[in-house]
Amino acid sequence: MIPTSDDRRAQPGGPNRPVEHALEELLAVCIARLIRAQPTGHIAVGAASPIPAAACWLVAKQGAPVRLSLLHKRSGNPFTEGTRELFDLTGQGRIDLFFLGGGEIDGQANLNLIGMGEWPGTQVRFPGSFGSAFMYMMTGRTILFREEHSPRVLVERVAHVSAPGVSAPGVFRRGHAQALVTGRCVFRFHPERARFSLESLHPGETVASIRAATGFDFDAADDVPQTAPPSAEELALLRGVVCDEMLETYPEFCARVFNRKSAA
Amino acid sequence: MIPTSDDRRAQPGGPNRPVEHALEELLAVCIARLIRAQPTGHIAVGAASPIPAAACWLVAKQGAPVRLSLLHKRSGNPFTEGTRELFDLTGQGRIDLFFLGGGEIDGQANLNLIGMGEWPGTQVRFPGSFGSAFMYMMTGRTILFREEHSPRVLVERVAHVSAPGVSAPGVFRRGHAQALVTGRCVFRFHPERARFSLESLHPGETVASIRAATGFDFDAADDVPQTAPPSAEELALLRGVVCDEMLETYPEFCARVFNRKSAA
Amino acid sequence: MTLTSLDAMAASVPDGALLAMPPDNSLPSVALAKALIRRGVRGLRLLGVPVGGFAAEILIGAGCVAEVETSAVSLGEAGFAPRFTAAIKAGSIVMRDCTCPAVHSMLQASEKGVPFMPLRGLIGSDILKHRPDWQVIQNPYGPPGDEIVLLPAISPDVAAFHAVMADEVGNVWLGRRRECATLAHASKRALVTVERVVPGNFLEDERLASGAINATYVSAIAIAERGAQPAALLDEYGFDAAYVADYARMARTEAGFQEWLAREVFAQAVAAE
Amino acid sequence: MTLTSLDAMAASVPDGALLAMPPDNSLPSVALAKALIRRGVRGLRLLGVPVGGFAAEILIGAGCVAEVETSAVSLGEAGFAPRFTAAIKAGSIVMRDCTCPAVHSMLQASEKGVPFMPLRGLIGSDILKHRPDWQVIQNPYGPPGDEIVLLPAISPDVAAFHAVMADEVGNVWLGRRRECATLAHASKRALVTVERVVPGNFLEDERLASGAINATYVSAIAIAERGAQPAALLDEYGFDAAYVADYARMARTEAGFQEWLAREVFAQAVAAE
Repeated sequence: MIPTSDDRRAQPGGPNRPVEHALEELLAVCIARLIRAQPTGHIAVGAASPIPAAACWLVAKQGAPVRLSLLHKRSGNPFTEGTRELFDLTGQGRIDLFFLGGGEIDGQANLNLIGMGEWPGTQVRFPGSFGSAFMYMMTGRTILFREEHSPRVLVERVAHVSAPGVSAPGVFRRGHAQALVTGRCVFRFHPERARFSLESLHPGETVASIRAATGFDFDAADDVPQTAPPSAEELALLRGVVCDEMLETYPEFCARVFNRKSAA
Repeated sequence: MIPTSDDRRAQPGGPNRPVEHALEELLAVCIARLIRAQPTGHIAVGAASPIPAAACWLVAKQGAPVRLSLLHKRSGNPFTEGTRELFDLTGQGRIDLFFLGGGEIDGQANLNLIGMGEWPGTQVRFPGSFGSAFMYMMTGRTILFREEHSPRVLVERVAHVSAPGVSAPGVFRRGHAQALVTGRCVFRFHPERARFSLESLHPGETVASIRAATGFDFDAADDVPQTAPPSAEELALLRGVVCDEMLETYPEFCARVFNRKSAA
Repeated sequence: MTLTSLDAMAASVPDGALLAMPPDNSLPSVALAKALIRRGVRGLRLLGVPVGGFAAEILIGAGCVAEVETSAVSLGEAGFAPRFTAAIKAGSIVMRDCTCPAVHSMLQASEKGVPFMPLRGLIGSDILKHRPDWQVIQNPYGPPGDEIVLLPAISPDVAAFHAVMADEVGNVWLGRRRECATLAHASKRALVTVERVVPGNFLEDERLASGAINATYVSAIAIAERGAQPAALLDEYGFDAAYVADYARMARTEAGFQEWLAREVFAQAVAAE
Repeated sequence: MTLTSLDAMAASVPDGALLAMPPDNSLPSVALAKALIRRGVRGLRLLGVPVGGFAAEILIGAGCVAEVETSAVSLGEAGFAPRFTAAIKAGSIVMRDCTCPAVHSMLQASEKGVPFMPLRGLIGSDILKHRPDWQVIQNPYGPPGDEIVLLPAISPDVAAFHAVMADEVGNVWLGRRRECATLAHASKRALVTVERVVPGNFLEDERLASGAINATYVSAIAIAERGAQPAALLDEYGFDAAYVADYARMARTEAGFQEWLAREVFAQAVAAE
C-alpha cells in the first residue's frame, strides 16, 4: 500500500519509525541521503518539484558545504546573466547534481518529457523537455524523481526519448542517473549495464509489489532493505529551517506538508 | 607643402578658404563629408584617433540622425555587456561605419597593424591588430585614416596583412574601405578593382607630390580637385559643440587643436 | 525615444511574424500578447525563450499561432498549458521541440553574427531526430567519434518583452534578466512594454547600466502598467497565482477559454477605451 | 567568502599559469600584477582580454612572462608599450596574435562548455595564417565556398581583475564590465581584488544583481584600494594619465624600467610593510 493524497501522514511504527511523517518528508530524506552519499559541491534545482528542493535544503542545513542554485527563486535569484546562465554553468562542469523527472521513465533511465502517440505527442502531450536533453548529459550526476510509481510512468521503453539514460561510446557525457526515487522505492542506476537495481523499499512495499507496479525489469537482491525513516532530527530540520527557506517559492507545499503544527 | 606640427594653423587664402583652420579641422571635415555621402545610421569609433571622433560629432551636430558608439567613453559608455558588445553589434550588421588606420596601408587597402620584419614584428612591432581582422570585414564600410602620408606608411604591399582590403569570392564580407584620408589627400577605394583613386588634394599638394609621397600606385583623373576647406559653420561647430563633447575623452587634443580661442 | 501605444505596437506585428517571447519567470509582455489577440493577428511563429508561458498559451488558444518552437509550454505551478495541449492534439499548430540551451545558443549565434553555434548534449535524444535543420559534425577539436550538434542562428522578426522602465533616450532597464538583452540583440525588431518612463539616461548611471538594454536595439516602447501580470516583475510585483489558476480551470475547455478571453482580453480593451 | 591578502593571492598563482587579464579600460588588477612581480612569478602565459594594457606591460618588463596571447599590447594614449615591444624584438616572449572578438569567443566557448566557437572575418588575414590551432571549415549552413573560422575554447588557469566591491557572501560587483564575468565563468580560478567589502548580498538587490558576479565563480578576494590604478574604475576614480606617461618615458630603456620597478613596485611593498 502506498500513501495516497488522502492518507499522507504515515502512522508511527516500530523502532525505525519513531516519528509520524508525511511521504514527502520520507522522500526528501531519501534524496538528501543520496546527495550526501557522494561529494557534492553545487546543486541546481528547477521548479519541477519542491521535494528535491527540500532535500537540498536539508543537506545544507545539516552543515554540508553545498551551494544551491534555485532556478526559480525570485528574490536573490542566483543568475545574473538570465536563464542561460544555468546551462552555461552546467556546460562549464560546475554543476555536480541536478534533478529530473519524466512523464515516462524507462528501464535504461531514458526520460520522456515530450508525450505519447506520434511525435510531438498527439495522444498525450507533456509540457516539453525543458533543458533535459542537455542537463542529463552535462551534470556530474542526476537524481531522478517521480512520486507516481506505476506501470504507466515506469515503462519498459519510453515512447520518445527526451534525454537518453546512457550514451554510445565516444559521446561526450559527464554523468548519468545516480538513482530513481519514487513514492514506492529507491532504485540505483548502473550506467555500465544501463539497468536499475532496487535499493530500498518504502514502508508497505515488497519486491513483488514493486515488480507489479513497474513496467521495466530491474535487478533485486534477495534481501532488499526497507528505506530508513526520517530521524527526529531530520524531521525537525525539515519542518523548521528548511520550511523557512522554502516558504517564498513553495507556499502551498509548505502549508500542505509541513503544516507547521509539527514545528510548533 | 603640408602643415607640420609646428605650423598647423594654415593661413587664410582665396574664396574657398575663408577661415584660418588647423589641418586636424580640415581632416575632420573631410571625414564628415565622407560620412554624409552615404546613408549612415550607426557609427562606432575607437580611441585610435580623435579626428574621426570629431568628424562623427560634427555630422551629428549638423543634425544627421546618426547614432555614435564611442568605445572608450568612460561615462555613459554605450556597451552594457562589456567590450565584446561592439563586436557582437558589428556581427549583427548594425554598424554601418567604422574607422581603421594602420602602421602600413597598401594599394589594395590591406592593413598592417602587426609590425615589420619577421612575424610577429621582430624589426618593428606595432601594438597589434585589435579587432581589425573582424571589423574591416563585418562593418558596412570603413573609412581609413592615417595622418602621416609617406612611402613608409603607404606601401605597395604591407609586410603583414592584419586585415585584408578585399576578399576572395565566396568569403563572407559586408563592406570595404570607402576612402583613405591622410594629411595630404583623400583617396577613394574601389573594391571591385582593389585600387585607390585620388579624390582630392589638401592645400599645397599636387598629383605629383602625392605620387612622390605614396608607395603604391593609384588612379588619378586629369583634374583632381582641391579638398574643399571647412566652412565657417563647420568650424564653429567643431570649436564649439563638438569640442564640448570631446573634452572628457580627448582633453589634450581639444586643447591643442580647438584651443577654444576660436570659439570665444 | 520611440514611445508608442500598446495597440500601435500590436498593429506593427505582421501576420506570420516569427515572434520571440520569454516565459513567466523572465518578463513576458502579457499586455502585448493580449493586444495581439485583440488585433486578431494570425499565423504567428512563436519562439519561447527558452520555453513558453502564459502569453504563449493564450496566443495559441486565441488561434493566433501557426508554429511554436520552444523547449516546453507550461503554466508552471498551475500545470499543463491546456490550449497548447489541445492544439498539439488537434494538430492545429506545428511544434518544433528544442532544448532550453539550444534556444539560447541559436539566439547567441545571431547576437554574434555567426551562422551557427555548437552545443553539447542532445545526441541520443529524439529531439535531435526531429530537427533535420540541426546538423551533427565531428568535433574538429576532439578525438575521432566525438560528435557535436551545430545549431543554426535564429533571428526573430520581433522580440517582445516587458521591462521595468525606459529612460528618456529609449534605453530600457530589466536588471538581471539578461536573456531579454540577448533576445533584443538577436532580433530584427524589439518591442518593449514598460511600467514607466523616467528622466535621464541609464547608461550614465553605473548602478543601472549593467541591467539596461541600449536603445539601439529597441524598436518601440509602450507603457503598459503591470504589463507582465500575471507574471512577476522583479521586485515590482509578484506572480498572480490565483489569476493563472483561474485561467487554467476555465481553459480546460474551448468554451471556457472563449469565456475567459471575452472577460479578460476583449472586455478589458472596451473598458480601457 | 574567501578573503585573502594581496600577497597570498599572488602566491597562489603558480609559475607558468595561463593568466587572463582585461586591459586598462576594463578593470585590470594592477595591484595584483605588481604583487606578482614582487613574488617573482615566472613563465606566465598571459591572455589579454581582448588586449593587454599597463598590467601586461609591466609583467612582461619584469620578466614574469613567457607567452602572450592577445590582440594588442598598448598603453592607450601613452602609445606603444615599450617593454612589450622590446621583448618582441628580443624574441624573449612568444607572441600569439589574435583579433579582439576571437578572444571573447574563445572564452565564451569555455563559458558555454563547447569545444569551439565560429567567428566571421579573419579569412585573408595573416593572423589566421599564424594560428595553426585555428581551423577553417566550410560553413555547413552556408553556400559552397563559404568558409568560416572555428576557434578552440580557452580556459585560463587564473582570471584576475579588479572589481568595485565584494559583498559578505563573496559576490563581486563591477557593473557593465561584463567581459570580466565571462572571463570568470571561463576560467578555472578567478582572483578578484576590490576596493572594499560591504555588508549584504548583491543578488538580493535588483539594482546591483545585474552588475554582480556570483561567488560561485570567485576563488579568492583581496582588498586593494585603488587597485586598478593607473587604470580607471567606473565612477570611482579616473585614468591617471600622468602616471602612465611617466612610466612610458622611463620604460624606454631597460635601466629606466628597472628604476621605475624599484620605485613603484618594490619600494611600495617595503613602505606597506
